[in-house]
Amino acid sequence: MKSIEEGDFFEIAGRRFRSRLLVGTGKYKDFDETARAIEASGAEIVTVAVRRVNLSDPVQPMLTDFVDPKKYTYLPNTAGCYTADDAVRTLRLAREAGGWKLVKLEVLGDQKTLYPDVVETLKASEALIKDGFDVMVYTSDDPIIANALEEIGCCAIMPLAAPIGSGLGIQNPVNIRLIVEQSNVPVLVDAGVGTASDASIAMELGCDGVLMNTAIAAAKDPVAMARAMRLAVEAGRLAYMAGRMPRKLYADPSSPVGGLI
Amino acid sequence: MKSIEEGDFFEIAGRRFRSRLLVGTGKYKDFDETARAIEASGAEIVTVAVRRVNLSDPVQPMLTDFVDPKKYTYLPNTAGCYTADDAVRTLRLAREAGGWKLVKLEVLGDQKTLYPDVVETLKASEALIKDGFDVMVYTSDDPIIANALEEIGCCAIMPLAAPIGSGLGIQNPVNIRLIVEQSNVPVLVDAGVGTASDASIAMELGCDGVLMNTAIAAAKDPVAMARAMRLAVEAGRLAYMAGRMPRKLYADPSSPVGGLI
Amino acid sequence: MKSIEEGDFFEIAGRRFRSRLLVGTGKYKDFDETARAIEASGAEIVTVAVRRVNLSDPVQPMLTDFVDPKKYTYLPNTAGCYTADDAVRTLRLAREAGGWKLVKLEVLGDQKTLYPDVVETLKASEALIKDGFDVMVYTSDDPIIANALEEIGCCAIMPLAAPIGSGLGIQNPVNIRLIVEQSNVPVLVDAGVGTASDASIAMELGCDGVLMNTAIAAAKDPVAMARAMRLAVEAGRLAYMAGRMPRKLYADPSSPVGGLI
Amino acid sequence: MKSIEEGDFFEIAGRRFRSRLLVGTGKYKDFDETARAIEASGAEIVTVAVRRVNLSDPVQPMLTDFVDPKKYTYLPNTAGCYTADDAVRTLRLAREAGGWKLVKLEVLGDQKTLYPDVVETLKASEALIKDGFDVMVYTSDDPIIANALEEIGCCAIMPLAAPIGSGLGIQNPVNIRLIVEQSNVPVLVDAGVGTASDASIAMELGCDGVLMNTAIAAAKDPVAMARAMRLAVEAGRLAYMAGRMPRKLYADPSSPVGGLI
Amino acid sequence: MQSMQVTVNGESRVLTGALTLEDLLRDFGVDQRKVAVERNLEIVPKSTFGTVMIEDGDRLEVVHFIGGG
Amino acid sequence: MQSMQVTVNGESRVLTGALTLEDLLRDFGVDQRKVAVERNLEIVPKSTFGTVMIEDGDRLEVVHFIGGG
Amino acid sequence: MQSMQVTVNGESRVLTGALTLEDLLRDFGVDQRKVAVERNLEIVPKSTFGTVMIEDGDRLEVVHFIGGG
Amino acid sequence: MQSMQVTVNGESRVLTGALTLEDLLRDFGVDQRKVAVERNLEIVPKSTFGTVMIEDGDRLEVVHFIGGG
Repeated sequence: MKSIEEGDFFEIAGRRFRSRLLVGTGKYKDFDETARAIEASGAEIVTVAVRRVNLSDPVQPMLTDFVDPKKYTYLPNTAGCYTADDAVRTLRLAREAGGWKLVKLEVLGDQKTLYPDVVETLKASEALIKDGFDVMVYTSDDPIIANALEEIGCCAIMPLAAPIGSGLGIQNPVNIRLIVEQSNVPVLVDAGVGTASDASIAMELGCDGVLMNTAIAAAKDPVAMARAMRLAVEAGRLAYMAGRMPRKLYADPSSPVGGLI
Repeated sequence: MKSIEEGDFFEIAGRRFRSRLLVGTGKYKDFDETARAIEASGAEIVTVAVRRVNLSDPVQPMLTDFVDPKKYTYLPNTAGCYTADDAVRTLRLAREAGGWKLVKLEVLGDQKTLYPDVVETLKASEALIKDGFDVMVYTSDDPIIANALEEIGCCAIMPLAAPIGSGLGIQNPVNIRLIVEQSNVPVLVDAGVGTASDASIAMELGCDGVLMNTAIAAAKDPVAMARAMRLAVEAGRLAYMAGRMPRKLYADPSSPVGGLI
Repeated sequence: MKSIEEGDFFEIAGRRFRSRLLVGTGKYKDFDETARAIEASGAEIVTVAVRRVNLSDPVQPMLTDFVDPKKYTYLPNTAGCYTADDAVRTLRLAREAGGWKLVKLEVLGDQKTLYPDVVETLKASEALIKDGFDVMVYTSDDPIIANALEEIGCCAIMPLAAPIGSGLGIQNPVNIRLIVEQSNVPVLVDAGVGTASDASIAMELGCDGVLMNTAIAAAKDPVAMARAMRLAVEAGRLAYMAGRMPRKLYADPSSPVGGLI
Repeated sequence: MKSIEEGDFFEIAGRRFRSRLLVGTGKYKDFDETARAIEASGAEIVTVAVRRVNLSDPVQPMLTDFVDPKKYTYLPNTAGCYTADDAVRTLRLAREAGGWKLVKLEVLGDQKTLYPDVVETLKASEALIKDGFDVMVYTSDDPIIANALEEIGCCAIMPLAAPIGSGLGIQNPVNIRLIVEQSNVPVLVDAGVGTASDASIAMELGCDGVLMNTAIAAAKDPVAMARAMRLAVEAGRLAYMAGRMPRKLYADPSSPVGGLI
Repeated sequence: MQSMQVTVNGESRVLTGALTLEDLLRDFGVDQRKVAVERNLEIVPKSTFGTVMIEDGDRLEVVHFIGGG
Repeated sequence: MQSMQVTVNGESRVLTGALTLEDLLRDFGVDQRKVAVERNLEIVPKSTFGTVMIEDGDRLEVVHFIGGG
Repeated sequence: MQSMQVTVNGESRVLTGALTLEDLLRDFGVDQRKVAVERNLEIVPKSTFGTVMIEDGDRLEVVHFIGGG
Repeated sequence: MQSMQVTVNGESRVLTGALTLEDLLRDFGVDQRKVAVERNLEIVPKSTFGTVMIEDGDRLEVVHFIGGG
């Protein structure tokens, strides 16, 4: 079985990636902490938001000065967009600014839950894919919607574990497994992971990767948590590939019974 | 915060160990697989059983030929002992055979559950400690018993996550946390871990380490699972030291709301 | 606080119901068992399917001979419909056959998961409500979709606990609570309840009722399970209204400490 | 299958009881609320504490004036006792005061967890049984200890669900089921139940009954919660006797597929 | 007397002579109070069972309630 | 009439004159049917309340049932 | 020299003289390599920053990447 | 030369002639460095393998380490 060293990678829209941990660049104390945490996470793909330049202070330090787009694959997101149109506009700007077409689509339903609006998400996916984007789509853990998004042409399905920034971990392992089993494109759990074991559980369910932001940024020591998450994703992947032991209701001795004095 | 590289270690009976994963040497297909899995696990301490030499075939290959006692700290166990006396006899033999006094005491209550008999365990602990042993004691997740074992002088408390060989993971996180909080000696979860995330959860509860055998040996690919467990224990430890984010019932946006087009 | 005896009821489309347990009439051994189980459940609303009459044997016993539509409110469902059009056709026939306009809409996505197709469900809801139906809609536990269905005019939102016939109980309590908190129409958990405690948990989350079929029909003794479910729904409702005690990490003595000898 | 009406009872020390809910009489606002809650719970057995009479105000209202010992079986407990001797002294006084020999033995280990001290509990059980008491023993969820207590002659084994007053519900269903399967005397979950579904879960695991105090007394409306618990215990018992449906990973349609238009 | 070819519940049948939907149902032994009928994708109100004439090529669905989740 | 020094429920008290346990309880206004008494770590059977004489230095515990978990 | 009234990032501004988008960005001190511009809901290709003339009433959005989840 | 009857690892064996524990182990082909021996419930220090004489009726346990959880 190929392991990380021997090139266990996964492919999104024709591009190969070694790290199955994707990290957001929001919520950090400052850009310096952002850079150190991203570095420690071993992530190759980082999500970024698209926002207006602050014209009154245009030369304030910028994310790109700390997290080099040549070293990391920037994955522009549509956080804050509540309609398909907003999402498409935002990503077109992002494509022009960054020059890439691999994007993260997230069209949210409401402020309190930040739950995806799957109807608008379907619409936006269609529009973006027609417009040549490679769409990694943030969605609910609804297997029917996940399937529809794949059929529209999304290059990765990213069901939530729990609401964004809630840190509650995977609430519905049954649905995540259904989505993994039915999908022919990478499935990444995005949003709701709170600690290392949550990330491992996602990988043990067969996910191809995990995307997170708050769990690292909001830890007391983000850099340490970034390293923890890196190891956790690799651990979960390896455990999944290794094929875990069966669960048994009763015990099973680990030492031979024979030969006792 | 010190991390693995910078020497995050833990101490048992005055000896320092870097790896917080302790692995059993039972249930593998053969000695070769045992050696490769132990090697991949990064474990420094391995548990071994004490059994009669097979006199009809005394020169059959032996564990020590594959898992070098000079490289790994052998931790003789008392698996298969159901009384304090048996346990003490066995460990005296082990001490004579191996020359060390660091041992794993496990006095079991019955065949089906392999649950520890805490009364006999208390008795055996007392006898062994009087006899100069450093006792790492396998026990239930009863915080009163755990405390009593510590007061008797055990050098490490090893509550079970779930029955030996059940692979059910930590059944009672509340009790494990109570034991961790009250103990001044290392606390290691022993028995019942089934996959990587179980190991991380144990470390995220504040345990100093995890001891397992079946989860690695009974995986379809034990060597890969051994590496998964190595990473999982480190990931859980780091996540614990990093201080996880708070759990929230509602969402919390990871991208700034301001500056939206 | 009003309790069952003092008339704790809930309202669907202007009609009051005392029992918060709604039961399906499928999967029973025979019509006799169906009748006895429904009777034991105390349900006032029963779901029924709409199927072609078997013309080669038109006078075989019929559900209506055993479960009297005058005693129970028949709630025709659209089980087996995979598009909005099929659902609307089926319910128009049902309305003509039964003369009522209170219906259960379920438009499924696929055979394996029987997960609702929320897009088709939204479409069908709109068409049915325009056509004067009172729509109790089976949906996923997506709070955005649940909200959209309420805004379209559905008279009750019925999120699934877990896939139909899986008996896995509520997989995502977080989402069920979000839906309960945001809804101004009754919220009933439908599908996936497996045993009494599952039903109580649904009510303890604030649901107005529970709809189930397999959990009763597939029990070894359906009539006993029907009575268990009746009690469980009432128990959960009462516990919810009573306001449960706070969860505490440490203990709190139930007997006064003072006055000890 | 016999149900409550047709005489489903359980036997403790030769005496038959219909209600499987046993309730504590501590923590209520006042005696009046205690009486109403006990009455609503349908309990036949109530636990009481043994304390010094307040000689400066000997005629203050007494529990017995509100909860009539002729109507309810008083079960004196040894709450607050930390040694076997204290427990025996207390229960001898109780026997003299009440004239009964059915008692609840609880010997606690420490203030913070109120976890039972199983070693002292074993000792006290032996002494009490020799002295003619019928001992219902509060213990941990350790199946070996539970078995030992049964062999000593305890007439009922009462493992905790979670720490007293924590309201956390059953933390270790695996162990509770092991204890139920091995025991030939009634097994009652005692301590840690927080809401109705917790009580049902205990009964669904095969327990003969549930003993609680805080979950009722600390609810916002104790009388309503008492009724909820009564129904929940009956519901759980019935569900257990009815034989729940099997859990399935995938869906299983509740309506026949055939005969679709 | 011409014969008519109709489809009832997915099965094609040959009918002879003019007959109302009510006649058809009676011939099939179906209790018209407990069924609903769709004729060429149109619901046939129960009140008109006696007046609606079956025509060649009609596609009829005769349904009733059965047990369902 | 000598006075006696006894401890009742942990509090030391001075009593005068010979009195039975029953007298003592009555003086305290305690309903003897609802209590149990331990005297110098020995249970005093209710039937003997009337005959047991309080002696100097006695350690008495007078208990009853109160609400408990 | 007429003055123009445009909206840039939601704020209305008065500009004087003819200027290209490149001039405007330079005036604002913005590094044009790190931004993208939308003019009246149309994306302005970076290659044309130097040739696109700002016109009265233009609605401009000048965006860049910041940290986000 | 008298013969001795001993039990080794639970099996009774007949041995002839005087022999030390070291001899016995060598006869069995056992590598004495990797084993521990208990004689009549007493641990035999490795250093004394060469001097301890096997006696009639001895109960010997010869153990070593094997894989275990």
